[in-house]
Amino acid sequence: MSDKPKGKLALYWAASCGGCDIAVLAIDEKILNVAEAFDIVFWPCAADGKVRDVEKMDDGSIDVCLFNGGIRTSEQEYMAQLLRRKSKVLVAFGSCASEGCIPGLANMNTRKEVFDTVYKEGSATVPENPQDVRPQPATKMPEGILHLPVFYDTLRTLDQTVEVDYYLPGCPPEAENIWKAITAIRGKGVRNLLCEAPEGPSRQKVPDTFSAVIGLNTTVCEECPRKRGEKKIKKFYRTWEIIPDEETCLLEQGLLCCGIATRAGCGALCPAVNSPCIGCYGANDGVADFGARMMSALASVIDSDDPDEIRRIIEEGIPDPVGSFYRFSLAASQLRRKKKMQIA
Amino acid sequence: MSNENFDPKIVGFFCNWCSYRAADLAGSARIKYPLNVRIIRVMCSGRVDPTFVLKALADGADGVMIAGCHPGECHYINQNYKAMRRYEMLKHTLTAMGVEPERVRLVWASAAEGRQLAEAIDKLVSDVRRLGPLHWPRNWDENGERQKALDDIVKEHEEAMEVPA
Amino acid sequence: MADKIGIYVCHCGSNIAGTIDVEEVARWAGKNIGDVVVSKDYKFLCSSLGQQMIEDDIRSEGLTGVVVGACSPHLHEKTFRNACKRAGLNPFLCQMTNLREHVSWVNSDKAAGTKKAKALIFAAAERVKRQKPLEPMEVEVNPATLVVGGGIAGLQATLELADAGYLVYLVEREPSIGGHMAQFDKTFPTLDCSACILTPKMSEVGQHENVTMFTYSELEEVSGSVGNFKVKIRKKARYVDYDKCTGCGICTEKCPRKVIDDVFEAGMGYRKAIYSPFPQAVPRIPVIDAENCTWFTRGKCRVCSKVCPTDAVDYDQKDEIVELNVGNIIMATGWKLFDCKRIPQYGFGRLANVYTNMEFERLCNAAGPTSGKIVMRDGKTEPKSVAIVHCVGSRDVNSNPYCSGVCCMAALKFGHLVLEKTKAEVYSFYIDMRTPMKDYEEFYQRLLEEGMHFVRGKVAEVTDAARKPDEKGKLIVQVEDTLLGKQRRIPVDMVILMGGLEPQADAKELGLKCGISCSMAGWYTERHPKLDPVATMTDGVFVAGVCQGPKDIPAAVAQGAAAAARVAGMIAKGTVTIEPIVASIDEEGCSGCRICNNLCPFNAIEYDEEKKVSRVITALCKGCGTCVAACPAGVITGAHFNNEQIFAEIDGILWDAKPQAEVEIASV
Amino acid sequence: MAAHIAEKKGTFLEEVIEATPGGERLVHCIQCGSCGGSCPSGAEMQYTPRTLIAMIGANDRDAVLAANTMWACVSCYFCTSRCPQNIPITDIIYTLKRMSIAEKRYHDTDAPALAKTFTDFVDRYGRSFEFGLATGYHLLKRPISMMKMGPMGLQMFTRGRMALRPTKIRQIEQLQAIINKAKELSAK
Amino acid sequence: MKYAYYPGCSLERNAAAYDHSVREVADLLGIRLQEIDDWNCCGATEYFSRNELAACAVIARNLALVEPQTDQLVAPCAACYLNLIKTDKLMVDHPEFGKEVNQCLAAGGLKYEPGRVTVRHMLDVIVDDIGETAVRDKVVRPLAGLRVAPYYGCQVVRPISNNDNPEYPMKMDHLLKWLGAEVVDYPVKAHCCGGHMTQISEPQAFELIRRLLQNAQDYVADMIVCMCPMCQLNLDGYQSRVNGFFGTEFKLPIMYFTQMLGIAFGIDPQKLGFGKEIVTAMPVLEAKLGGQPV
Repeated sequence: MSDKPKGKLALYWAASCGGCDIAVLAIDEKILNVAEAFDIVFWPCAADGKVRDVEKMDDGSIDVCLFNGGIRTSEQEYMAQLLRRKSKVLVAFGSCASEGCIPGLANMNTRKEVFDTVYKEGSATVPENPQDVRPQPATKMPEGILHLPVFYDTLRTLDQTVEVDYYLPGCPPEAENIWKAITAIRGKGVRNLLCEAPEGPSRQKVPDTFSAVIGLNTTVCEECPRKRGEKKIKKFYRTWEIIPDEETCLLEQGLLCCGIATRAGCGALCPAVNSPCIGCYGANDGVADFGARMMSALASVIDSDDPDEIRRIIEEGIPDPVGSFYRFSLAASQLRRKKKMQIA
Repeated sequence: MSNENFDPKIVGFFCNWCSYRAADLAGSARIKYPLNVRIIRVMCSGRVDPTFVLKALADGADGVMIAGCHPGECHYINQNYKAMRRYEMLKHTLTAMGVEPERVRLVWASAAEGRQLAEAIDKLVSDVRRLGPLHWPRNWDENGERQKALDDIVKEHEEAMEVPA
Repeated sequence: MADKIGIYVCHCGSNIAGTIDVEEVARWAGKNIGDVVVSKDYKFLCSSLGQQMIEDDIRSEGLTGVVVGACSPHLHEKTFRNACKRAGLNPFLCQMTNLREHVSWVNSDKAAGTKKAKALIFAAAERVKRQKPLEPMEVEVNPATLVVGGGIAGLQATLELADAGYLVYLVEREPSIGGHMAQFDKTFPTLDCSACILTPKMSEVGQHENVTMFTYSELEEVSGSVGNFKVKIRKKARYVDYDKCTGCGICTEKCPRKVIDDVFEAGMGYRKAIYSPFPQAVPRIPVIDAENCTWFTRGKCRVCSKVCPTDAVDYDQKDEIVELNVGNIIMATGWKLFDCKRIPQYGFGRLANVYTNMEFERLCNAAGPTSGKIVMRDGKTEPKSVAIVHCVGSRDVNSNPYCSGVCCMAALKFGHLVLEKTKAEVYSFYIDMRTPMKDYEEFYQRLLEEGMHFVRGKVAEVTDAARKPDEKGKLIVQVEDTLLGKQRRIPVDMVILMGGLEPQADAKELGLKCGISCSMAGWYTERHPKLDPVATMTDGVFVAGVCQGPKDIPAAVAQGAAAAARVAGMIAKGTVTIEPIVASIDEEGCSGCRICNNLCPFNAIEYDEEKKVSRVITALCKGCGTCVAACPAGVITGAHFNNEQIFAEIDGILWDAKPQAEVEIASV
Repeated sequence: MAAHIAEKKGTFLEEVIEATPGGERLVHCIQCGSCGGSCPSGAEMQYTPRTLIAMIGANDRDAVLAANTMWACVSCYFCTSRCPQNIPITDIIYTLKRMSIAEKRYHDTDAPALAKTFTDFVDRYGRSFEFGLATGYHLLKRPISMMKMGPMGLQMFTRGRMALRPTKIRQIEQLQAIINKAKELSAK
Repeated sequence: MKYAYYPGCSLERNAAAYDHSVREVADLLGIRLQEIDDWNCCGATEYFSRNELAACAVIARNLALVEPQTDQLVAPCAACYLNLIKTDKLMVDHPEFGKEVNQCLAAGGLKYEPGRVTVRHMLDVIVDDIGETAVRDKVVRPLAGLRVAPYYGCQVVRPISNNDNPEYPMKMDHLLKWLGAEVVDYPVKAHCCGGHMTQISEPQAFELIRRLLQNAQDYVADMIVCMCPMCQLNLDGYQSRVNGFFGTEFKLPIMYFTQMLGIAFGIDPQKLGFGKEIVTAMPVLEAKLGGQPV
C-alpha cells in the first residue's frame, strides 16, 4: 500500500443518527491504516475543519468522500453539492444516504407535522416552549439577519440530490465491509472498482449509470442457515405474538422477515438471533422499489383465493404496511412520501 | 377538486388472453368509451408487479387499471389469484400512503366482455376525474423554497468570506 | 451500437386515419422520440407493399427495431414479425401497438385520439429499444396420444387417430366405454337405435391394434408439455383378472347381491355386485363393486370366485398406477345430468311419476328395465297423459343460465316415442323451441302432425294438490300459457323433466391437471370460440364433445374427429415450435428463499436442494411472468416482458405526464 | 355516461327501472311465464305479470297503470323466487302500485283505500290499529261484508284478540319527523 | 344468548298467543329476548304500496333502535321479518338509497348503519341456534300421535333466503319431529294464505284459504301449525266463513309453532295463549294426546 501516493479522503454526516461515523471508527486499529493511505481532509465529526476550507479546494481534489445521511435541510443539500464538486468519488455511505433510512420515514409527515410533534406535542419540549416558537430560516436581529437552514418537507436521498458513484449499504455498514471497501478503493483505483467490490462483487452492472453498490448481489436468505420450504401463509404475526421456532424460516412462521428482499452482506445477523430481518441493507441490484418486492412476494404466497379473507389476513397481520415494507427505503421508493394533502 | 377539463391519465396493465382481447372486442364492436386508459400488454395479470403501479403513479399517472381473466378462467390456471392478492396488499399500502384506493382498480374481463370492460373503464375514468389530478411528483416539490434556500446559503457564505478570518 | 428505430403508422384506410391524425403522429414521432431514424405513415401497412416498405427500410437504414402502430397484435403481429424476419431483423425486435381497436374505433375525438396514439407509439419505441432478439424453440412430438373419456366424442377421436396409424391410450372411468350414448334408446331426428350405431364403433375400438384401453381407470396426474407429456393413470381394482377373464358372464348370473344401478340404468333398474354395465359392454370384463359385494362387506360369499371357469376373480387386486408418455391429450370427458331434485316444485323424488329424461331413456329402451314399455312407477299402468317439461336446470339463473341445446329435440323424440307406443296425450311445455340443425325443424313439424300438444310457458310447478275433482289422483302441471296469457292447470299421469347438461363434477379438477381452464359454467375453454374450437390455451391439449359445452351427437362426433385431425397434423409434422417467452432465474443472485416455488401451476420451477437455488425448467414454463413479479430479490427475468422493457413502456406511455418544472438533480 | 350505455329515451320501461331497486333486471325478461304460472292470484288477473312486463316494454303506460294485476298481488314472492332471470317481480308490482295510486289510475279495487287507512294509522299512532281499520275502512268500503264480519269480530273480541283503542308509541313526534322527511325527499 | 325482540303490532292483541308462547318458550330455552323500546309498526305490505322511502324509513327506525349490545334481532311475524330484513338489504345493496333512509332517520335524531343488525325469524333461532339436542332435551310431553301440518307461508322463506328451501322448506318439519309429532308432508306448505286479500277481495282470499285447508285435510292433518299471525288469522278467523262460502266443513285448529313447543315442554297452556284460537284445538289435543293434555 505504501508505494502508492496518499489519497485524499473526506467524510460527512448529514441527516443520520451518527452511527455511520461510529461504524467508521469501529474498524478499530485499521483506522490507522486508513490514515496511512489517505490524508483525511475533512471530517467534521472527528477532526476540526471548516466548510470554507473545502470551498477553497480545487474541484475534484478529494479522491473519495464517504457521505452518510440523507438530505433534509438546505444546508445538507449545499454540502452534498459542494462535496460532489470537490470529490472524484462520492460514496453514499450507509442506509440514510443510500435510501433515507429511519429519518426517511418522516416522509409520512410534512414539515409542519414534524415540527408540531417536536415543538408542540413533544413531552420534552412543550413545557419549555409555551409560545410555540418554531425554527425560522431567517431571523432579524439588531446585529443583522441570522440564518438557519431551511427544513424540507421531504427527505431526499443523496442520489436524489447529486450524482453518486458508489453505495455502501447497511444501518450502519458492517465494519468489515467498510474496511474492505476502503482497501478496494485504495487498491484498485477509483473507476476500476466498479462492480468489483471485495468478496462477492456486485455482479450485475446497472446500466446507464456509474453507480454501483459495494456488496453482494443476492439476498439475506443466502446467508441464513434456517430451513426453508415452499411458502404458504395463512396469517401474519407481529414479533411479540409468537416465539418463533429457531430452525425454520421465520417467514414461513408468519413473521414479516425482509430477508427475502434484502441485500446480503450482514451475515444474516438478525435471523441468527431469532429476529426477523428488517431490511437495512436495502434492495438488490436492479430493484426499483424495495417495498414492492416485499408486497409482491408476500402477497403471492398468501394461502387464500377469497378476496375478503385475503383482505382480512393483510389488514390484521400488517397494520403498518409502510413501516413494515419501507422501514429503510421510503425516501428512495417510487412514491418517496405520503401524499401531501394540500398541493400548491 | 373535480375538474371538467381535467383529463386523467390512466395506465392499464392488461393480460394478453382475456382483457386485452376484451379491449380488442370493444373496438371491433365500436363501443365508445373515454380514451384515458393507455394499455400496456402483459402476458398475465400475474405478471403485474406492484412496482409497475407505483412507478406509473410516481411518473404522473392519475390512476391505474389492472385487468385479467375472471377467477377460475385464467389462461395460466390460477395466476390471476396472485394478482388479486397483490392488489389487496398494494391497496392496503397505497391507502397508508394517502393515495385514494379508488384510483387503482383490478377488474376481471373475459375476452367476450368488451362492453363490460368499456363500462369499467368509463367508471374508473369518471371516478378519477371526481378525485382530481394526483400529480405525484409535485409531492416532493418544496414549493419552490429549495432553490432560494440554496442561493441564500451561497450568498451568506460569499458575504462571510469577504470578512477576513 | 446506437439504436435505429423505424416507426410505421397505419391509416388502415380510414379506420385509423379517420379519428387519428396519423401523419401528425408519424411526423411527431420522428422529431421527438430518441433514436428514431425512420417515421412513416402508410395507407395499409399489412398489404404486401406496406410490408415491403418496412423490409426495405430495415435493409437500407439498418434498423435495429421496428414499431408498427396499426391494429391489434392478435391480428397482425405475426405478419409484421415475419416481414422483419425476411429482412434479417429478429422478429422479437418488432413491437406492435394497437391504434385501431384501442383508439380509433372506440372514440371519435380526433385530438384525443391523436394524443393517445402518440403515447402508445412513444411507449412502443421506448420498449423496442430494450427488446432482445429471441429464438423460438422446437421440440419433438411423441406420436402417442391420450384420449380421456370413452363416450362418443372420445371414441371418434380414438378411431380417427388409430386408423391413421397412431397409437392411442383411451381412459374411461366406467367399466365399459360407450358413455351416455349407450344409455339412449333412439337418436333424434332420424330415430336410429342408439345402440345399433354405437356398438360397432365400440367393438372397433376394443379390437383396434393401435388402441390401448384403460377402462375403470382415471387420469391421475399430468406433467410435461406439448410433444412430451407424462401422464399417470389410476387403474382401479376390478377384482377380476383382465387377462384370465373371458367375459362369459357366469359370475354376474350367479352373484346373489342385487344393487340399484344408479349409473347406467339411472336408478331405474338393478345390477349385480359383480357386473358389466350392459350386455354390449366393451370390454366385457366385469368389475366387483366392493361397496356392495357381500365378500367385501361381510366377508362371506365368494360365489363369483367359485363359479368362474378361468379362476379370474382376484379379491386381493389393488389399484395400479400406469405411467405413459404421450405427445398430445384429447379431453372428451362429457357431462352429467342436472340434479332435478334441486327444483323441488317439480316434485322429482317426491312425486312417484315424475321422471328425469335419463330415466325415461331407460324406460323407453328395449334393453331397459321395462323392456321398452312405457309404464308408470307401478310397473304396469300405461299413462293416459304425459307432460314433458323443458328447461329443467337450463336457462335459469337459479340453476344454470345456459341453454343445454339438446333438450328440445330430445323432448320431441320422447313425444314421438310416447305417441308411438301408447295412446297418451302428450304435452310439451317449452319456453322457446330450439331446432336449428339439419332436419330438426322437420322433426318438430312431424310432431305437430302427430298431435303432440305444445304449451309455451315455463312450468311453475308440478303438484298433487288437487283443487278440482278432475285433478284428484293426477299430477297437475301449473303453467302460464303465455300465448293465451292465461294460467292453466293441466292434469297428467306422468311428467318427464328435461334435465339439463352439466359439466362433470370433477371437470375443473381434471382440467387443472392438464392445464386447461373452465368457463364460469364449468365447460372447458377452447382457444377461440369460433376459429379454434377444439384447441385450448394449453398447447397439446384438445377438447372434444360436451365437456367443451352442450352439444348433440353429430356435433360431438365432429369435434372428436376435428381434435384427432389437429393431433394427427402435429404428429405428421413431428416437431412443434414453442414461443421463447419464458422466465429464467439468475442462479448467482438467487438466495433460495423459495417464494417462487409453489407459484407455478405448471410445476416449471424446481428447487435445487444442493445448491440452494431455484431454477426454471424452460420446457415447462408458459411465460406468464407471475414468478418474475413475485421474486423478492428481483433475480427472475421474463423474456420479452422484463422489468426494463415494461418500465420503459411506462415511461413512454406517460411521456406527457412528466413534471416539467421539477429539477431532479441539481447541476453540480 | 358513456355512449355505449343506451341513451335515455324516457320510456316507461326506464321509468319503472328507475323506481325499483334491482329493476334493471327487467330488460332480461324472456317472457317464459314462470311468474304468471306461479301466481296464486293468476286466475284473477286481467294481465299476468309476464304480460304486464311485455306491456311495459311496449310502453303501454296507461294500460299498465290501470290494470288490476297489482291489486290481485298477495306478495307471496313465488314469482320473484322462481324467476329464471332474477327479476324482482314483486317489487316491480309495488312500484306499479305506487305509480297507479299517485296518478289515481286504479279502479274497481279497494286496495289503495286499505293502504291509505292503514298507513294513516301508522302515521298517527306509530302502530297499526285493527279495530280502527275494521271500522274505518270496512264501514266506508264494504258495509255489507262488515255485517258478515260481525260474528268473527265478536269472537275475536271475546278472546281478547281485538283492542278498541289504538296504542300510541311514546316518541310519535320522532316517527312523524322521519316520515315527513321521507315524504319530502321522495317528492323530489 | 341475547336477542333484540320486535313483536310487531299483531302480537300485541290479535296474535297475543304467539307473543306469549314465544316469550315462554324463549325463556325455557335460554333465549334472552330484549324488546326494542318504543318500536313502531313495520308498515306491513301497505306502506310499500304508497311510498317506498317512507316505508323503509319507518322500518329502519326499529333497526336503529336496536341496542348496540346485540346485532341479532328476532321478529316472529313474517311480514315484520321480511320488512326488516328487506330494508336492511336494500340499504346495503343500494348505498345511495341507504343514505336517503338515513337522511330521514336523521330528522328523528337516529342513524342506522346498513348491515349492522341481522334479522332472524324465531323459527331459525330455535332450529339453527338452539338446535336439535337442546330442544329434544326439553321435551316432557311428546306430541306422539298428533298429525301436524307445518305451514310456512311466504315471507319468511321468500324472497330472501333463511337457509331453507324457498319452495319446500323443512325447518319446521324437523322441529315438530323433534317434539315427537307426526309431520304431514303436504305440497302447499309454503303457499299463500291470502294475506291482506281478505280485506280487499273475499272470494279471492277465501279460495286461497280453501286450497290450504283442503290440502291439509286431504293429507289427514289434525291441525295446521303456523309461524305468522296473518296466516293464523286468515286460516283460523276466516275458517267458518270459508266453510259458509264453499259449503265445506273444515274444522282445523291453527296453532303457532311456539304453542306446540310450549305444550311439548310442559308449559301451562294458559300461559301459551291456548283458547284464543277460534277453531278450538282442545278436542283434537285431548283425543290425540290422551287424558288431559292441556
